[in-house]
Amino acid sequence: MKSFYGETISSPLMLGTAQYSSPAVLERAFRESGASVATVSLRREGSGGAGQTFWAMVRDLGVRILPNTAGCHSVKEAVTTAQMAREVFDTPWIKLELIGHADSLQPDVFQLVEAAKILADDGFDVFPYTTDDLVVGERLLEAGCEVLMPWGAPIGSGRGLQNEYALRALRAEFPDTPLVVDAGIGVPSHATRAMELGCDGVLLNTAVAKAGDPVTMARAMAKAVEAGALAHLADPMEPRDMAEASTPVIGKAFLS
Amino acid sequence: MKSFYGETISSPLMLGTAQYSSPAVLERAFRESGASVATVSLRREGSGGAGQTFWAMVRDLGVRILPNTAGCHSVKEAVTTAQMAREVFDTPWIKLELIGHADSLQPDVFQLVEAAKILADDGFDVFPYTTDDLVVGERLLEAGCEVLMPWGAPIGSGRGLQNEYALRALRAEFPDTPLVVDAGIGVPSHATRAMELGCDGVLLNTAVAKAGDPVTMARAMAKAVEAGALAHLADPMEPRDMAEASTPVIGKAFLS
Amino acid sequence: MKSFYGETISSPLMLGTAQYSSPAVLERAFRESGASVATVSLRREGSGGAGQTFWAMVRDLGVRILPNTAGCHSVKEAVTTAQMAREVFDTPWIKLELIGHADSLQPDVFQLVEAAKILADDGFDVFPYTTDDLVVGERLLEAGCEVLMPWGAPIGSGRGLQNEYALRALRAEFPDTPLVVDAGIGVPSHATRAMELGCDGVLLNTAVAKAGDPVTMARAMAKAVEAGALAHLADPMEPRDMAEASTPVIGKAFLS
Amino acid sequence: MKSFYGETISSPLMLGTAQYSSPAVLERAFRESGASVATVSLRREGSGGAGQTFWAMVRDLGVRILPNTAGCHSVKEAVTTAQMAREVFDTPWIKLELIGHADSLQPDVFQLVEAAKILADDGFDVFPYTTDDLVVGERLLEAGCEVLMPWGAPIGSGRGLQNEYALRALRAEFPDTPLVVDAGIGVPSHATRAMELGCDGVLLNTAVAKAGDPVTMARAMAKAVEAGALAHLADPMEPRDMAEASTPVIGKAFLS
Amino acid sequence: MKITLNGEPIEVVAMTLSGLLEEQGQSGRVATAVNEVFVPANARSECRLAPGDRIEILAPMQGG
Amino acid sequence: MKITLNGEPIEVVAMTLSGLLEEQGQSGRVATAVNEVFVPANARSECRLAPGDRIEILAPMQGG
Amino acid sequence: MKITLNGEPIEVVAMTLSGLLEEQGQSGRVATAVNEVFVPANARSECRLAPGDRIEILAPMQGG
Amino acid sequence: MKITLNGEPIEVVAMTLSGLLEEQGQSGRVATAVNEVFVPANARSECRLAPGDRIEILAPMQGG
Repeated sequence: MKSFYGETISSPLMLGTAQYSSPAVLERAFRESGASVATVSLRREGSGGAGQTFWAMVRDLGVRILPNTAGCHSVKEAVTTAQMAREVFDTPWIKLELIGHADSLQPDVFQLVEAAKILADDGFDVFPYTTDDLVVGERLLEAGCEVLMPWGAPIGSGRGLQNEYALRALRAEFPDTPLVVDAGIGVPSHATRAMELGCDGVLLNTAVAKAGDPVTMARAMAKAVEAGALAHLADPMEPRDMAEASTPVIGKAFLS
Repeated sequence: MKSFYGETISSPLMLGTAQYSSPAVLERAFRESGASVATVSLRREGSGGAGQTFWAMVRDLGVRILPNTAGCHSVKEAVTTAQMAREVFDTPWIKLELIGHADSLQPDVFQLVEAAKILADDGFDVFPYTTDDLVVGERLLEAGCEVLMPWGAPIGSGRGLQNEYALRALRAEFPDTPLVVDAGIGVPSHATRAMELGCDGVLLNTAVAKAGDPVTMARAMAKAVEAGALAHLADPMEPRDMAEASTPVIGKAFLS
Repeated sequence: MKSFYGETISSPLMLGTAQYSSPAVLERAFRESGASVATVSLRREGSGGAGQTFWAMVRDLGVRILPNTAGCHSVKEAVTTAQMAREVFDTPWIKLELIGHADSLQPDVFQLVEAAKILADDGFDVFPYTTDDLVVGERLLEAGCEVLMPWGAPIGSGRGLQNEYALRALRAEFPDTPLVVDAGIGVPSHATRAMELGCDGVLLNTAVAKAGDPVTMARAMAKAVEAGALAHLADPMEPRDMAEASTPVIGKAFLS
Repeated sequence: MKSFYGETISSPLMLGTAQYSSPAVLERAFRESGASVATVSLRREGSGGAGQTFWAMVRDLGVRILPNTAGCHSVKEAVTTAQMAREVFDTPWIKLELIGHADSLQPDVFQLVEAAKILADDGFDVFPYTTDDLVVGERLLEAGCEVLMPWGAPIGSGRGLQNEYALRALRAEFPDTPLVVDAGIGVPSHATRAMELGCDGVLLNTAVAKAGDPVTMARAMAKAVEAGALAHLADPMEPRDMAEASTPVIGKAFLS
Repeated sequence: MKITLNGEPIEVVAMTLSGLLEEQGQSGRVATAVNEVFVPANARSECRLAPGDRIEILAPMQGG
Repeated sequence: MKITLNGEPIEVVAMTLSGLLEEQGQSGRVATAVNEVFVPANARSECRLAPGDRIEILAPMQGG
Repeated sequence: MKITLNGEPIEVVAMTLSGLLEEQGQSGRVATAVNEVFVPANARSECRLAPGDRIEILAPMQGG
Repeated sequence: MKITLNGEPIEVVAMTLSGLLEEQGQSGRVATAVNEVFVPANARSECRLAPGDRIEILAPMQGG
């Protein structure tokens, strides 16, 4: 498996920590998912110190932490958030979100490239949440990114891979760059498909947290990414237009 | 998991024994697949006794045997083949194939229902390879079948589920009947999807045997059916047209 | 264009007469659609003589009449209805519907073939509403049908072609038999696609009658079937995986 | 219909002038297509004066001319080409292509926005060939574009609309901006679909020029865009999951 | 006598199917069935009704 | 006598199906049919062969 | 003096950012910004507050 | 002098861009650029050529 900024991860599954009904459910979901990476954010700390409790729990998950800049709409905001995250979470890893549109939460690729450059130059390991545009991908690599995280569909939509063709093109264009499908996964078959296309990881949150049974869905996603990764290695058959008997025809008895 | 003629199976995966490059590969593929059922056929025995060697190997797989009537185009032929299979394999289970068309190897649903009735009355446990037509499914149940095996796509085509809508309709119509998608699976995401739709099993052969690395693909398929089965249990989120932030918006800092 | 029982039709579009907000709308929709055939049914006549008024209007449309056996669930019922329709509408044409399932209104292919044989032997020109199963198609032709009307999706669902692959297979199997996609069309692009696949006609009702503006939708459908029919004749380009410049590259200036 | 820089066009179809087997075929294709706009390019003029002959013919088509900057990979190159085109074709209209990737011929959205601004400020009416990214769309409008031309698929691929969801999002975001799907159309149903989604035009070339019979395909495309445009006006029915009888059930006879 | 016409029980005077049509004022384009069997127009005058007969008189109607 | 075994014409000595199996050295797990009719193992010794009989001896084989 | 802390106007005694954290009982793992500029932990004691300053104290939270 | 015209090195007599067009018999509808800079028609006579200039003379052509 490709390395992410020099780190090899134990599973291609990256899981979000939001929207769970309880910390206990989150914890069990993570254990079952086998996720190698947990995404987190920064929010205002109240007197209650809720953030500290959350942090204690996440740290105990024993997975890599990937802070995000969720909800940032400007380069300045995203960069400052990244700087603060680096200090709090004590990691150079940052999932760079630069939201360009309120309803679709889609990336603003212009500000994204700008912020990615600033952060990469400042020593961050940038995980850019981007579109499936390969020219944008090229700019992000030039800016210093060593990972690309194209969306499959809008965040939280669960619609699956809206443009497989574009993802295949990204894969073909950047054979050596880790690709992680980030956002849009709704069911395991979406995750399996992403891996079959040759992606190196899948990042999801809502599909697990909002499933009727998050813990079971977490297990399902663990199997799904494994299945897809193995299939990619195994070199699948080519689909055919016509049927072809699997059972041999020769030696068939005459009984009619 | 639903029972198949009173038998519960350890995995929803049923695997064919044809088209492998060698018995050793077949054996390893089965071990990795965790398949609970192996499909086999009857062919003319030469003096070499190839059939005996094959049988010894398959028996040692320690899985349930499901003989087929592959290549049969008439009721008489299929029924006689089934009778011979029952004696040789010492099982009432029979995968009833009644081919109605040479290129697509699609079932002849008319002869299928007729043969199913004869065999069920004769004490067979019939696994009918059928289309996704639910009226046909009803006739097969009336004929005495307790399992339905709708195709996903033509045998060996690897095209995946050509009509999800029809499979969903079958599932809704026969909530208590074991449904096994038989034929058409090309990659694990197809198998995962079939299970997500609520199917109880997947039967495949070419997708594993003709993969570049059959053993690895067998493992992939094992994970794929697990993933789909778990997802069905876990009650997946509903896809949405609009995005919805996973990271909470409240408490977001003002940094712009 | 292929002939339907010796009749050539002026347009591949066949239009239903039900569900319109008023007779006037129905009439205008028909004029705009350029439909060559109108489907009608038989129902109990009250003292008001509503049927006579309807008949007078439909007759004036100047199109061929295709009575149906809508809602029939048994061979006997369908055959008797067909006999009555032949007398009332004074035509050997009959759209044979044999409903096998209440929710999907899907054909019961077993009774369908049986009734088709009876009616064909009795001199009817049978237009069977069938599935996309090509073995069933073969049986219907053997029964005496000279036209096949496979569904695209359940009646009134507007879901479009649920299984293009099966329709392509039907087309390839019966190159000389008129194929009419009956049921499931929701928008013109569905109808265009059906014709691109080489079908000889499209029969629809709800998509026009239940559109916000049925008359305009009728015009749209007229254009749609023409577009698809022409495209099939024109031999479309093959889709490609890679891009290919349309504007010539040679002679390009050096300006950078 | 929306206006394009103050001009209303007679048909939503815009047609390319490249790749035809002969000028005569091009001419007949245009007549049959009813296209309102013809795209052209600038290339080096040899002593033969081929360009003058071509120009004479195109001018006689009596349609609006839309020069392109096909093949330009830099802002400078594109801007200079646009300036030269404005003089030669005597029109402020320019189809701005800024190619960012050789294999996919996809737009470089960064240079595209930059060049669009320069040209709009210089008085051009810019028709930007762009992706389906709505943040990019917003930047192009800010740059002074009053039309957007998102791709459906890579130029010349004929793959159709690769991401309907993104096109729907663009339409919803910019209800008053003319949207023209440019590139990727392979068959009329693709064009019909684009118009059903509410697009205001379709620009294509290869699908007509490389069809077996370009003239007939041109007619097909004319019908296809009309069909889609009318359908959009007519407010289509919503697809349903279940069937719904079109023929009334009340008054049905008892005949079984 | 009492018969069932189009699913409704009624009392009729007519003794034949043709008579019934007249009595019902059904002079238009209709098809008839008695006890689920089609009776062609030219056989209606010969077709004697019996108490309890189930008669269907059908006419053209909208259809898809 | 001359029979057809698994599609091939051959000359055999055996008079019964069980004899034929022995003669052919088919001691393994096989199923038999004579003239397209299944003959169970326990009926083979009773099953007398006639010239021209079409015999099928089938064994386990790969299948999908 | 009056400042804005995490969006809320408050009256504080502390003169430095580190003092403010103490005053607020924020001894945990937090990051700080003053007037939309990040202030690293090791610079907090040097960071003097002025009336009207906008202070953000952020902590780990759920994220996707 | 030696210039490059549409990518080809040639020897020309003309001293101006308009002269070059004449010399090349390019009387038709063309656009011109010198050293990758657009030169409008009305500026051609003013545009003096220098040895090594890269001239582009472009005309209408098929496009998609």
